[in-house]
Amino acid sequence: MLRLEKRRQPSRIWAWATPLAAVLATILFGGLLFMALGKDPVVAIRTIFYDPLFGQHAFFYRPQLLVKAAPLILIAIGLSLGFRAGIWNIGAEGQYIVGALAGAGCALAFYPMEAWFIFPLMILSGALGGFLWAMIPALLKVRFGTNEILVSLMLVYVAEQLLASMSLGLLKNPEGFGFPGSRNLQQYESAHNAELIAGTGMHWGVAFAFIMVIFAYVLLNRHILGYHIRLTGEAPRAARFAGVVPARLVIFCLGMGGALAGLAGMFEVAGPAGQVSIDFNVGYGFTAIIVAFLGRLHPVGILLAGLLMALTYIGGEIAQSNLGLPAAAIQVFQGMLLFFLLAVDVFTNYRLRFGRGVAA
Amino acid sequence: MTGTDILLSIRGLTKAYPGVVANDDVSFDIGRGEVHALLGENGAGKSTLVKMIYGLVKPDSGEMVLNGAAFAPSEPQAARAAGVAMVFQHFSLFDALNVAENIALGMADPPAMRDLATRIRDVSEQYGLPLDPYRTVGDLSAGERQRVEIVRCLLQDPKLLIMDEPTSVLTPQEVEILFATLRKLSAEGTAILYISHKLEEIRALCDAATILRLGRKVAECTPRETTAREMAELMVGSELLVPERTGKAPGPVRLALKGLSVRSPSQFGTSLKEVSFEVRGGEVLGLAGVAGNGQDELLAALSGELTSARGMVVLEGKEIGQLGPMARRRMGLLTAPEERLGHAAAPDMSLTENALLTGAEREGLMANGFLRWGKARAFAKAIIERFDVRTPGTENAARSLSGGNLQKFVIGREVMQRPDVLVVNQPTWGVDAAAAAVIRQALLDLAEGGTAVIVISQDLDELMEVSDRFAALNEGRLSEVVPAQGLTVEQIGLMMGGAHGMEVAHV
Amino acid sequence: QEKTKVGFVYVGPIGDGGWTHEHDVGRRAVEEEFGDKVETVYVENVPEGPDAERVMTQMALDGADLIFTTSFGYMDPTINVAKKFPDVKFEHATGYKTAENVGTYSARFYEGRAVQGLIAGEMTESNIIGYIGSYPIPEVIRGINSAYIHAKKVNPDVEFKIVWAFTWFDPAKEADAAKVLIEQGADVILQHTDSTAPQAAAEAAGNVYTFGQASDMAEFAPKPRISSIIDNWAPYYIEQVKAVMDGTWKSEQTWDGIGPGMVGIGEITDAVPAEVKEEALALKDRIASGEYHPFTGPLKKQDGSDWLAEGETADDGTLLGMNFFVEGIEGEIPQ
Amino acid sequence: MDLSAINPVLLIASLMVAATPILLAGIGELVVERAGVLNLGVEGMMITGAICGFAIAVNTGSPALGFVAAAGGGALLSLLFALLTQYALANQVASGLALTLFGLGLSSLLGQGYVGIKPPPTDRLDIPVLTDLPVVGRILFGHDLMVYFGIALVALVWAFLKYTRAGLILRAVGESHDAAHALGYKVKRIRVMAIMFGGACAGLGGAYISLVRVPQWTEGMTAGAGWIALALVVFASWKPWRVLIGAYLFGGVTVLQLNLQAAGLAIPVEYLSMSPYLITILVLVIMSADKSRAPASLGRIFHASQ
Ligand SMILES: Nc1ncnc2c1ncn2[C@@H]1O[C@H](COP(=O)(O)OP(=O)(O)OP(=O)(O)O)[C@@H](O)[C@H]1O
Ligand SMILES: Nc1ncnc2c1ncn2[C@@H]1O[C@H](COP(=O)(O)OP(=O)(O)OP(=O)(O)O)[C@@H](O)[C@H]1O
Ligand SMILES: [Mg+2]
Ligand SMILES: [Mg+2]
Repeated sequence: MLRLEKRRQPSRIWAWATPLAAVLATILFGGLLFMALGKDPVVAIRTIFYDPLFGQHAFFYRPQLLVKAAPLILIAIGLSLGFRAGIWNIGAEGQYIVGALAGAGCALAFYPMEAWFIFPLMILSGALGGFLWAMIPALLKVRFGTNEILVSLMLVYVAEQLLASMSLGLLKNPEGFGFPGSRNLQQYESAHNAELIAGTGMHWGVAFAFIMVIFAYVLLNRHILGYHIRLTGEAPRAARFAGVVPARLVIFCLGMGGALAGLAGMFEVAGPAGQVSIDFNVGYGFTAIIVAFLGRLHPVGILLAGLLMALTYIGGEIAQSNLGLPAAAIQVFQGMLLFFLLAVDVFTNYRLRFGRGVAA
Repeated sequence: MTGTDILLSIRGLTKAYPGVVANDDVSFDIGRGEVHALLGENGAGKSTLVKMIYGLVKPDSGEMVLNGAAFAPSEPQAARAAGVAMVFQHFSLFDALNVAENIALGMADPPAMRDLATRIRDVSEQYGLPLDPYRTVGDLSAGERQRVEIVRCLLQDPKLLIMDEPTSVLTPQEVEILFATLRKLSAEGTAILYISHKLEEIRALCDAATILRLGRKVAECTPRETTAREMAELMVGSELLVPERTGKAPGPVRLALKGLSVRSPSQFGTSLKEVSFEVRGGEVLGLAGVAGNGQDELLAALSGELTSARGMVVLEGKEIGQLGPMARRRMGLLTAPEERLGHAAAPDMSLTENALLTGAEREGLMANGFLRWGKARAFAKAIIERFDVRTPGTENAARSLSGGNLQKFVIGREVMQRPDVLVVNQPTWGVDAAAAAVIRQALLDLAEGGTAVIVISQDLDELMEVSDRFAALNEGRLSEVVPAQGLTVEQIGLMMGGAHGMEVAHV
Repeated sequence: QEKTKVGFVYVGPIGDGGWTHEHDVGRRAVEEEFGDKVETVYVENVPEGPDAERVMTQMALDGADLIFTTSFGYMDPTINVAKKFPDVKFEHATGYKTAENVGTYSARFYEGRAVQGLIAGEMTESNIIGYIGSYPIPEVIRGINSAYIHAKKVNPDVEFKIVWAFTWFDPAKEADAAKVLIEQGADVILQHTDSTAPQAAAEAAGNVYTFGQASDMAEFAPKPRISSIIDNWAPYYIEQVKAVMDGTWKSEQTWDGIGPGMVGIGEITDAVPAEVKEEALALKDRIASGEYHPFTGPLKKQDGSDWLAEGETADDGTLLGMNFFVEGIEGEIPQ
Repeated sequence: MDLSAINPVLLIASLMVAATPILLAGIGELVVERAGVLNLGVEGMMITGAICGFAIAVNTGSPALGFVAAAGGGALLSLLFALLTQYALANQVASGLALTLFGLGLSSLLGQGYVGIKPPPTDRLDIPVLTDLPVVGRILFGHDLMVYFGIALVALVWAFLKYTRAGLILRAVGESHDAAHALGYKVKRIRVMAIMFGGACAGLGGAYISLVRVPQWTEGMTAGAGWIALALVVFASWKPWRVLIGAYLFGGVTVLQLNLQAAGLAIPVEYLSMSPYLITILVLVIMSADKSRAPASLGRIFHASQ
C-alpha cells in the first residue's frame, strides 16, 4: 500500500524537480490527447514547445514571447504577494481593465498635445487606477470582513461593463466613424509605449516586469515586509504576535496586486493593444493566477512560468493553424499542466512510502 | 491477579515511526475494575500505546487479548464495539456542535436526539457531572468540555475507559469530582487506563502503574507504595534537578495593569474584566488558572496583539495600552505565548527566520527594514548554544524540533533579548523534567538580573517553585495577588474559582 | 503549381453557432470549391489586439497568400501586419481602413432588417415588437432603425421595446431578455445577438414570432422562426480566393447586401399569411435590384430634426457611423 | 417609461427559472464547503455538465437521461479535484481554478459536434387544476420538473444536515477533521463523496442551462454562473434555505434589470447591467455582519499522521 509521510524539511531537490516532472507528464499526456484527436503527437509537441523558440520563424516569436509574457508576469508577481500572505485577490482582470482605462484616459485627456511628461503620468494613473479598484475589496475586507475572493471577482464583471461603456462613450474615438473604441495610442507619440529597441519586443511593460521580479525577490527575501508577508501566510497567529497588522497587510497586498495589474493594463493599452475597446481584456488577470501558482509563488518561478505559459499560447496558435488542433485542446493542455504541477508538488513536503497500511 | 481477572492483556506491542520507536515490545495486563496508570516522560510513547488499543494506530507487531479473545481493532468503531472508550489528550470535540451532537458522534449507534438528550441528563447527573445537552461545546469551560468527553464514554457502558491526561485542565476541586466518578466506575467493574504527569494524583487514584521510557516498559509499581520522587526518577532514569533561587529585594514597579478590560477576539474566548496588578523588577509573579479563563487573552493584551485603552497597561510609567507588539518590544516588554507551533513560532520556517520573529528590532537584525541574515543566523545560533536546543542547525524548520526543544528555543529567544518585563504562558507545557528545569532556571536568572517576570501556568507545582507572588485567573477576572510562600493547595483552589459551578455535584 | 494558402482569423470559437461559425462555413465552402488547389488554415478565439497581430504575422510567415480577418477589432492589427507583408493580401471584415493589400468587406444587414421589420409590423397583434441589441454600435443601431421604419410603414401603431444585452454572447442572458420582452407584451422578437436562445424562449411562450439571425436557425421553423437574415460569406470568399489565384485581386471596399447574395433572407414560413409574404418578397426584390433604398426620405431623427428629405437616400458615410434613432423610437442610445 | 408593463407574477415565474442553475450548483457547493472543502471549480463542472447532459439528451432523445449524464459528468470531473486535494494534498484554491480551466477546455472539445442542434424539449409540469389557478398557478405550478427538483434538493440538504447522522458526521468533518479522524471517521472518503455530490449538482445546474434555459449548446455558455454559485454559499452563511433566497434574489435582480430596461427606465443600461454584481457585493457586505462562521476546517488540508 502507498502512503504519504511528511518530510521533516521540504525537499530542495523536489522543489526544483517537480515543475520539470509536471512539464514532462503534461507532454506525455498532452501527446496522448493530441493522438486521440488524430494528430501526430511528436509534431504537435514540437510545434508547441520547439518551433517558437528554435524553429524557422523563431526571430519573430522570441520577442513575441516577451510581449505575451510581460503582463502575465507583472500581474502574477503582484498576486503572488497576496497569495503568499493568504489574501486571495482573483479579480486582477478587473484591476487590469481599470488600470488601462485610467492610463488611456490620462493620455486622451492631453491629446493631441505632445509632451515628455504624458507617459510617466499615464504610468502613475494606470497604477493608481488598478490600486483604487483593488481597494474596494481591501477596504470591505478590513472594515466588514467581507470575503475578498468574491468581491474582487464580482468587480471584474463590473469593470467589464465599465470598459464597454467607456469604449462606447467617454473614450470613443471622435474620428472613428461612430465605431466603438478609443483612438489608437500607437499613433500618439507621447503616449505610445513603443518598443525600446525595435524588433526585440522589449517595451516598458517588459522592462517593468523584469524590474518587479527583482523587486519582489528582494522584498520577499531581504526585507522585513516580505518576511511579514510570508509569515502571515505560514502562520497568521505568529504574524500577529510578531507585530504584523493584518489590515495593513491586506491593504498592501491587494493594493500592490491592483497596482501591478493596473500597470500591466496601462502598458498593454498604450503599446501592443493600442486602444481601449469593448473586448480589450483577454483574460490576463485570470491566467496570471495560474502563472503565479505554476511559478510556486516565487518571483523567479513566476518569471519562468510566465514565459512557459506564453510559449504554450504562441505554440498553441501555431499548432492550431498548422495542424488544425482546436483551441479547446490547447486549453485542456494548459489545464493538465497545472493539474500535474499541483499533483507532483506533494513530493516537496511528503515522501511516498510503500509498506504496510495503517488504520487511516 | 488470576487469569480470569484480567480484562486486557498487552503482549509485545511495537510501533515505529521514522526515526523513533514509539513503542518497543511493551507488555502488561489490566485487570477488571482496576485503575491502571501509564507513566512516562513526554514522547515516551503513552499516547501511541493507547491509540493502538483504541484502533487509531495499527501496531507493527505484538498482540492484545481482551476478555480472553484476540483483540485487533482496525478502527475506533471496532474498539468501541468491544467496550473500549477513550478520552483524548487533544482534538476530539467539535466547537460548533452542541453537546448532544458531540456525544452522538462518539457513539456507534446513537439513539434519536431527544432520547439521547434525556440519557445524557440522566447519566451525567448520576455521576455528578451535570450537562445541558443543547449547549454549544465552544461555549463551555474546560472542565465542562472534559465532562462531555467523559459522558460520551459512560453512555457506552465501557469495560475499559482510557483517559489520556484528563486532569491537566481542571481545578483541584474538579479533580476531586472526577476522581469520585472514576472510583465509582471502578467499583462497578470498569477498568480504567489512566495517563497523567501528576504523580500525586496517580498515588491517590491508581491501583497499579506501568512506566515507559523511550518506548520501552522500564518498570511496574504500586503507586500507593511508591513516592512521587521515586516514580519520577523511574521515568527519567536519573536524578532530578531542582531549580535554585536566591532571595533578593524587589526593585521598582516595571509593569502595571490598571483595570484592564478587553473583549476576546475569538468567538469562544474569555474576555478580560478589570484585571489589575503591579509587578516589580526582580520579582516573579505567578498567575494560575484553568485553561480558558483568560490566559490567552491576558498574554495577547500584554504582547500587544490585543490593544486596550491607553492607561490600562503602564510600562515603566508610560501608558502603552494602545501600542502594538513591535513598539512594546522596543520598550522592553517581551512575551512568549503558550502555543509553540503557529503562535510563538512559524512551523515551516527555519530557526533563523523564527529568531527574526521577535528579535528583529532589539537585536538589530535589520537595517532600514532590510534583513541582516548573517546576524539573524548568529542570533539563532546563540540561542541554540546557550539553551542547549537539540537540532542539526539553524536552517532546520521549527516543526522538526521536538516540543521541549522548540520551547527552549522560544523562551531562549525572549530571554536573550534582555527584557525589562517578560511574560510567559505555560513555559514548560508538554516539556520533560530536564528541559523544564532549564527553562525555570532561566526565568529565575532573569529575575535575578532585575527583570520583572510574569509566569502564567496551570501547573501549580511549577508556580510554587518559581513565584514570589501569586494570583489566579477565573473567567477573565484576577484574584487578589498574595505572597506565594505558605499557600496551601486548598487556598489556591479557592482562588482559582472553586469548583466552577460544581456545587450541584453530589456523588 | 503550388497551393494557394488562405488564412482565417476568428474572434470566437467555431462552435459559437453564430458569427464565427458562419465565417467557418464560408471557409469550408472555399475548400469545397477549389479542392486541392487551396489550403485553408484558421485560428479561433483570437483576441483583438496584439494576439491578432501575432496570429496574422504567423500565417503570413507560414506562407499564406490571402488572410481574412473576421472581426472589427482586427482593423489596426490587419493594417500593421499588411505593411510588413506587401505580397500577402488581406481582407478585413466590417472595418473602414484599407491599404494597397488590404480590402474590406461587410454586409448590408440593414437591408434584411427592412424585410424583417415589414413582416414584424404585419404580424404583431399587440403592436409591441421586442428587440435584443448587443452593444449600441452603428451596425446595431442601423438595424433597429431599418426594422422600425418598415414596421411603422405597414403598422403605424407599432412600438419597439429595446433591451441591450451588453454582450455579444451569453445565451442565458439572451434567453432572459427574450422572456422579459415577451412578458412585457412583445409578440415579435428581433435580435442582434447570435444564439438561438430567444427562439427557444419564444417557442416556449407560444404565440411569439422570431427571426433567425446570422444563421438560418431553421430548426425553429415554421414557428416561432418565420424568416431569417443569413450571413452568407461563401460567395465572397470564393470570389476573392479566385481573384488571388488569378492574380486579379484588388483592394476594394465591399459593402454588399441582398443583391449580390451576401445577405440572405431565409425562407418565409407558412405561419406568415400569403399576402404578407408576397409583400415582403416584393420589398426584398426591390432592395436587391437597387430600386429601393431602406433609408429613403422623408425621415426625421428621434429628436424631431430633419434627416432625409422626400426621396433622398442616406449616404454610406452616415450609415456607417449611425449613432441616432429615427423619429418614433423611444429610449436613448446608451453612451 | 412604463413600469406598469412589468407583471410581477411573470417576473417571479421567470426568476425561478433564471435562479435554478445557480441554485443547483450553489446547494452542491454548500455541501462541499460544509465538509470543509473549498472547490472553486464550480464553473468548470457546470459547463462539463452542460455538454454531457446536452450530448446524451440529444443522442437518446431523453432529457431525463441527459440530466443523469450531466450529474455523472460533473461528479467525474470533480473526482479529479478530489484526487488532487485529498490525496495529493494540493492547495484547494489553485486546484479549483485549474478545474475550471480544464473543464472549459474539455467541454468545448466534447461539444464540437453539437453546435446548432436543438435538444429534445423538457416537459413542463402540468397539474390540471393547480396550474390553472389564478395568479399563483403560473408562478408555482407552471415550470419544468428541475425547478422543483432544485427546491426539493435544498429541503433535502437541509434535512440531511440537520436531522441525519450522516449529515452530522459531514458537519463534524468540516468543523474539525482532526477530531473526526480521532473518532474514527474516514475524513478523506467523506470529503470525496461530498466533492462528488457538489460536482453532480454543478453538472445538473449546467445541464439546466443547456437543456432548458437556453436551450442549445455553445462554448462557454455558463458565462460565469459557477462563480455566482460560489458567491451564493458565502452569502447564505452556509445555510441551505438562504441559498434558495440568494439564488432567487440574484435571479430576480438579473431579470428585473432587463425588465426595467424594456420598460424604458431612464437609468443608463451599463449601470443596470452592473447591478446584479453590485447588489451581490452589497449583500455580501451586509451578510459579513452575520458572524455565523464558515466551517472551521474550510480549505485546510487534512493529512492524518499515523
Ligand atoms: N504520527 C507520528 N509520526 C511520527 N512520530 C510520531 C507520531 N506520533 C508520535 N510520534 C513519536 O512517537 C513518540 C511517542 O509519542 P507519544 O505521543 O506516544 O508520546 P507520549 O508519551 O504520549 O508523550 P506526551 O506526554 O507528550 O503526550 C514520540 O517520539 C513522537 O514524536
Ligand atoms: N514529523 C516528524 N517527522 C520525523 N520526525 C519527527 C517528526 N516530528 C517529530 N519528530 C522527531 O521525533 C522526536 C520526538 O518528537 P516529539 O515532539 O514527540 O518530542 P518529545 O519526545 O516529546 O521530546 P520533548 O521531550 O523534547 O518534547 C524528535 O526527535 C523529533 O525530531
Ligand atoms: Mg513531546
Ligand atoms: Mg501523549
